[in-house]
Amino acid sequence: MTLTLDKQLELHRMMMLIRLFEEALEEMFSRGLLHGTMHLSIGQEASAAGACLALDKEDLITSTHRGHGHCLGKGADPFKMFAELLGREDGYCRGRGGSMHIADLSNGNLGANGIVAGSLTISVGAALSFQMQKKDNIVLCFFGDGAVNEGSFHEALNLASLWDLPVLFLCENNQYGMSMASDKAVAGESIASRGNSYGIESIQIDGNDVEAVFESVTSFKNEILTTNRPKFIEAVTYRYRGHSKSDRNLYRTSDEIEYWKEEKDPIKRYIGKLIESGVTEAKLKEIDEGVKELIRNSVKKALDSPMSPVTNLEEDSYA
Amino acid sequence: MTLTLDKQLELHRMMMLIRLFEEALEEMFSRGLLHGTMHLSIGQEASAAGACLALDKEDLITSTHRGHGHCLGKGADPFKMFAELLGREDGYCRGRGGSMHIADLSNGNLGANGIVAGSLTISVGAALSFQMQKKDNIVLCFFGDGAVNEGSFHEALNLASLWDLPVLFLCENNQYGMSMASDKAVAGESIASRGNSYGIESIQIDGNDVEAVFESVTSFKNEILTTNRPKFIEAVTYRYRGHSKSDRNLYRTSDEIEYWKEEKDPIKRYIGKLIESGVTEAKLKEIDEGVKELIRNSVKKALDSPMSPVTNLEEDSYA
Amino acid sequence: MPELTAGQSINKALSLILEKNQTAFLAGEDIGIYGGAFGVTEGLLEEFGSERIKDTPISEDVIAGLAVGASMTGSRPIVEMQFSDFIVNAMDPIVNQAAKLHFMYGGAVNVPIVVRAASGAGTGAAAQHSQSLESWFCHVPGLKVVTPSNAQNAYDLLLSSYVDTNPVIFMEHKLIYKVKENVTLNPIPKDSSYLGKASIAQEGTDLTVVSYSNMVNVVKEAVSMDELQNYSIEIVDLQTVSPIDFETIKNSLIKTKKLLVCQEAPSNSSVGTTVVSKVVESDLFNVLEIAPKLVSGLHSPMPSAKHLESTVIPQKEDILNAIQDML
Amino acid sequence: MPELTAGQSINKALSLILEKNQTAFLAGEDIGIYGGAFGVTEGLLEEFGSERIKDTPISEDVIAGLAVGASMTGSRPIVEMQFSDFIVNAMDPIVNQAAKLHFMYGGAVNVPIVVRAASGAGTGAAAQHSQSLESWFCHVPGLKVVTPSNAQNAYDLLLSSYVDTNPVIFMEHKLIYKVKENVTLNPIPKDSSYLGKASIAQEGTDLTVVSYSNMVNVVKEAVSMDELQNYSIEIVDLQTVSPIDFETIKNSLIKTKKLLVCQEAPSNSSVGTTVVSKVVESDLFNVLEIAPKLVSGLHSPMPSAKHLESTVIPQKEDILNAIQDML
Ligand SMILES: Cc1ncc(C[n+]2csc(CCOP(=O)(O)OP(=O)(O)O)c2C)c(N)n1
Ligand SMILES: Cc1ncc(C[n+]2csc(CCOP(=O)(O)OP(=O)(O)O)c2C)c(N)n1
Ligand SMILES: [Mg+2]
Ligand SMILES: [Mg+2]
Repeated sequence: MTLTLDKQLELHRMMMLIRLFEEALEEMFSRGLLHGTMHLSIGQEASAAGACLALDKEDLITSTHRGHGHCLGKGADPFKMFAELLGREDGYCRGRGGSMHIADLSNGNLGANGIVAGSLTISVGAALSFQMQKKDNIVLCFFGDGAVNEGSFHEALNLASLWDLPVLFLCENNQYGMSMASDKAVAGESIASRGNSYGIESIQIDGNDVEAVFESVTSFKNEILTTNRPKFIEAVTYRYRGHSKSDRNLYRTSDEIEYWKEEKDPIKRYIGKLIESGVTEAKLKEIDEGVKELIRNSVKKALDSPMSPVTNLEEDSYA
Repeated sequence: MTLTLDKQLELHRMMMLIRLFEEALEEMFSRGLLHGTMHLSIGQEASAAGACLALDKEDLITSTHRGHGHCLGKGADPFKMFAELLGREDGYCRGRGGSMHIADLSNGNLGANGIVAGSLTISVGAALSFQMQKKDNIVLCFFGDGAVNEGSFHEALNLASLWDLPVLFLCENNQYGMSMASDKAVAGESIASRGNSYGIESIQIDGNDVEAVFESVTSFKNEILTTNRPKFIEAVTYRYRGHSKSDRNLYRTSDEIEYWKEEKDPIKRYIGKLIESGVTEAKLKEIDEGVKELIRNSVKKALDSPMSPVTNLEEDSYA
Repeated sequence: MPELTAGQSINKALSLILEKNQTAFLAGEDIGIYGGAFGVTEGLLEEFGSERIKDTPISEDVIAGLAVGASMTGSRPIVEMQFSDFIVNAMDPIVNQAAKLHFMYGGAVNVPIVVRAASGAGTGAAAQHSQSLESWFCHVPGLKVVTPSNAQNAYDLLLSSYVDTNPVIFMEHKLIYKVKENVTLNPIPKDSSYLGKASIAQEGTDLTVVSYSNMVNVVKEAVSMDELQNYSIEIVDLQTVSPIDFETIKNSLIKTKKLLVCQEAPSNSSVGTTVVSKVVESDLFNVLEIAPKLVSGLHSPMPSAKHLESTVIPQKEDILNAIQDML
Repeated sequence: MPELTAGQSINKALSLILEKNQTAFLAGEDIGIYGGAFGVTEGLLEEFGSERIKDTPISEDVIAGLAVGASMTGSRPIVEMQFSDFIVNAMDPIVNQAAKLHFMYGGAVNVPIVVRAASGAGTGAAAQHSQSLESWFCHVPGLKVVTPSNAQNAYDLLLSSYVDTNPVIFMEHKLIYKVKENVTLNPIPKDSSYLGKASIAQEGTDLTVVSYSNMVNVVKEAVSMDELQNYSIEIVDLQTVSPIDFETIKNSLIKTKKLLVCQEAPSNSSVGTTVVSKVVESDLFNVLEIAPKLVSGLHSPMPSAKHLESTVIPQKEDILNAIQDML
């Protein structure tokens, strides 16, 4: 598969957007502007950007507690995301969801989820709708390596396979579920082999290679639609920050973190590749400046927007 | 492995005991003596008898809703079992448990369980006790093919493998979970391959060959104790009766049932083998008469025993 | 007007829904060829095919979870828990997902699912197959909880539950599967306003008995006993236990000034304590002439033996005694 | 007497239990090197090693289930649910197994397990990480449910929960992890008789406020507000919500004749309705001078934004208003 230059620049821009969005959040957090905690995906941008940009708007995703990247990848407006984290009326959930619970139905994002593996069974149900409606779309279900050990994972994969559902399971294996190294938590050969054991074709890829992610999602999507079988991708990646804001990082070495930052950073690697293939530094700079300005403006607009009014929350609990 | 004649006759006797025990239950049910439903294992006696007789008294089992055979195999007194089903004070649970909930701690039976896959995680916990207590014993966990699709199965096998627990998972694959054919319910290659996917050595055996069951449990028990790894056996078998008393058997053909009864019956086959190897019909008859008398006496004694008195059940709810 | 058990009337309601709504489907264990553990879905596989009547593996978590995902994307799932006791395996999709997503996503999604479950004791099925767990779901904001007591309201309440835009837990007591009555087969209603409305199962002026699910039938039996023939007792059948129709309870109590609540479930943290508590928190505290009473199941797991089981579940004699104490 | 938060006092209790009982062990997610999501198990891995402090995969069902099996075979597990919201994934082992096995097997087994869980709102963690689910477990016969309100009773109640021979759900409100106080480090008690006993957090004669968990602290703040300095208010801290100590409530109400109940959880089918209902079902109905009141969390999922979150949880001003209404 050869990507157009436009697509390549889009992939780069999206990774930059995710990174700068989260760096802006970190700064807001340190300034005491945010209530609660959050889970940053800094270092993991390639899987979100590569996977989401391989989908159509009508394809659906389900996401996780670490979902800012998925949300942006699927086309969310950073202003409305910042507004959500700040408890503003213009936020995606009107201040009711916060960092862990952003949904963006208009762009095909069924929502982030605070329950590990909570969205696995939901993705299966959404895929069932596509099947019943005879739509040519898939559901891409993001989850972490930690989710693989929940009973929900098992029941969801088993059913998706039995019922030939159009779902692409995408495990972002950042090698830790909180403090738990994934090889101490997942018995058997590998996460991808788990997928295979349900009769679901599964592959392991370099989740920090944005084009590899883009290409495997693209080709698996096609295969899902032609063969009517679910598929499984294990994308190996790494998170630089702590699990959440209270993490002291005792379960891994700083050498390990440094190694991933220096040698494997998805953005740095992709810039190298783009420049090698002839993209100018000026071009990239132009993109990056655009992203920076978007983030700056979005933060400002969000901070200026009105707090979510206190409505009758008991009434809001029912549709 | 060559079995002693004594052991062989014991295996035969145990299968007879299980069969006649359940046939007696059927009769009591049709006479309206039993409240509630029950799940009969007629046709599946080999896996219960073969597995339990391969264990020591100090080895533990966990059992299922279809647990009469496991219970007898592990040494339970049929009188106390009949008494339980009849709501008598002498019953194993003093009339509180009934058919689905007999435990017999003195013989190492941690109990039948009405929740499909409910005992999987319990068996893991019991195996953890053995590990912590450095005992040379194993936990044998019985479950059906239907249990394999519950989330609990997944979490239990994963943990048993990760923690090297002394548990032998024994799936009695009678090919249906109620009306659901197991190949429509279990995605992937086979049930045994599911076990393998957790890094647990797994085999499929003829669950109607009582010696095959006995031998694989014996050798897996040894391996568990020497290698400190859990093991998995899928024992293929068949149930002749409906799932429970309300089953109309619409999901399978009577030809299929007849085939198993005629060609694969574990007791019939074993009698053939014993006779071929020189055991006399008279010897077998003597054993069978002994079992019949035991059942007759047990039923009578149970029917004569006092109803469980109505105690303060709220107090009985707490230890 | 056909004579039907509640199992059969629910079957009719399901069939009507499936016929009128192509997006509706059923999923659950043994609901196809087996027709459901209690025969409720008998014949639906033949009528609607396996695309609409979906037999699942024994996997309660994904049964409820797929309903959530399907309902968010234009389908209208009605799923079955074979026994309500197994809903323990589906608590995440029901409680953390279905109940919360509408609110949590700021109103952006609806989760219109119906989770049917066979509930209650009286069949000798013992501790793990006899629970009445409706009270849990009443404690969870975002859910509605419906508890029919007979074939007619089972039919009507199921149609309304389907029409509702919220997740509904629909608890079918097993004993109502066994009683036949004449049922009017109403069309699917335009809205779900029937949910949240109690019905007066019997009018009276001396005492109000509030009950729901099969216990309404036990209350009726108690009230028709000879000992009570000189009294006029009002029976309120809640029908929906979340939300509870306090308006109807209030109107009844203004008349009778005496409150007895009867339920099969144990008392602590239950529908019954909610009714008593809400009543006495209100102006009705001064209207009540005597202390209200709650007759409920013992705080004990369900034993298997018949004579022990009936000790745990309130019997008509227990209700009679309670009423006599209060009159 | 060291100054400790409840997180630290629980840590001390765990350490004492592990030191004195070789059969005791801990299991849960990130309880080892991470020290628990809220730091409660910090240092225990170093002290007792990975045989006793067992980090698990993210698998709540087997965490609770292994506790059941281990407790039936001579071990004494104390397991952690990282947030009480995740207990939804462990309902079968807790509700259908742990709670029932002793009764169901006719007394043949005991299931002495402690399930610790970080509970409650106030940290901006939103709908799926902020629930107060204790009421569910109070509805389940066979379980005990313990809800400490401060570092001292968290310490003592945990030791008693460990000593108890029944399954205990131990709900630790996250906000009590943040407050330091002097704690007496008592030895492990001989029996668990401290469970089921309320404590009088403050004596008074004009009104009884019954509360539990962190809400006791909010009640204390409300009662110490200037507006109430001329009144004498009694605060009953339930400490254990199953079983509930009605003796202490009764003695208090005989004195004050007025009942206010305060809890963070929503009202329907809750501890609060149980307290109100049981009180008015008894002779106390005639003792109460005015209608009892229940101040509880809104019937709404927890929103993330701080100003919305504090609308859902009762604040000291809400309690003040309720008290003023009643005096
Ligand atoms: C059911 C459940 N259990 C536990 C948690 C607490 N928790 C949140 S994220 C997390 C780690 C998840 O690991 P992984 O799935 O690998 O995702 P990552 O954080 O690495 O992106 C844990 C334990 C939860 N949110 N839900
Ligand atoms: C959690 C749960 N779901 C459903 C059931 C109802 N049920 C009881 S046995 C059974 C079939 C079990 O099949 P399998 O495990 O193969 O055992 P078998 O009956 O064939 O021995 C079902 C669906 C249950 N008891 N528990
Ligand atoms: Mg991870
Ligand atoms: Mg089977």
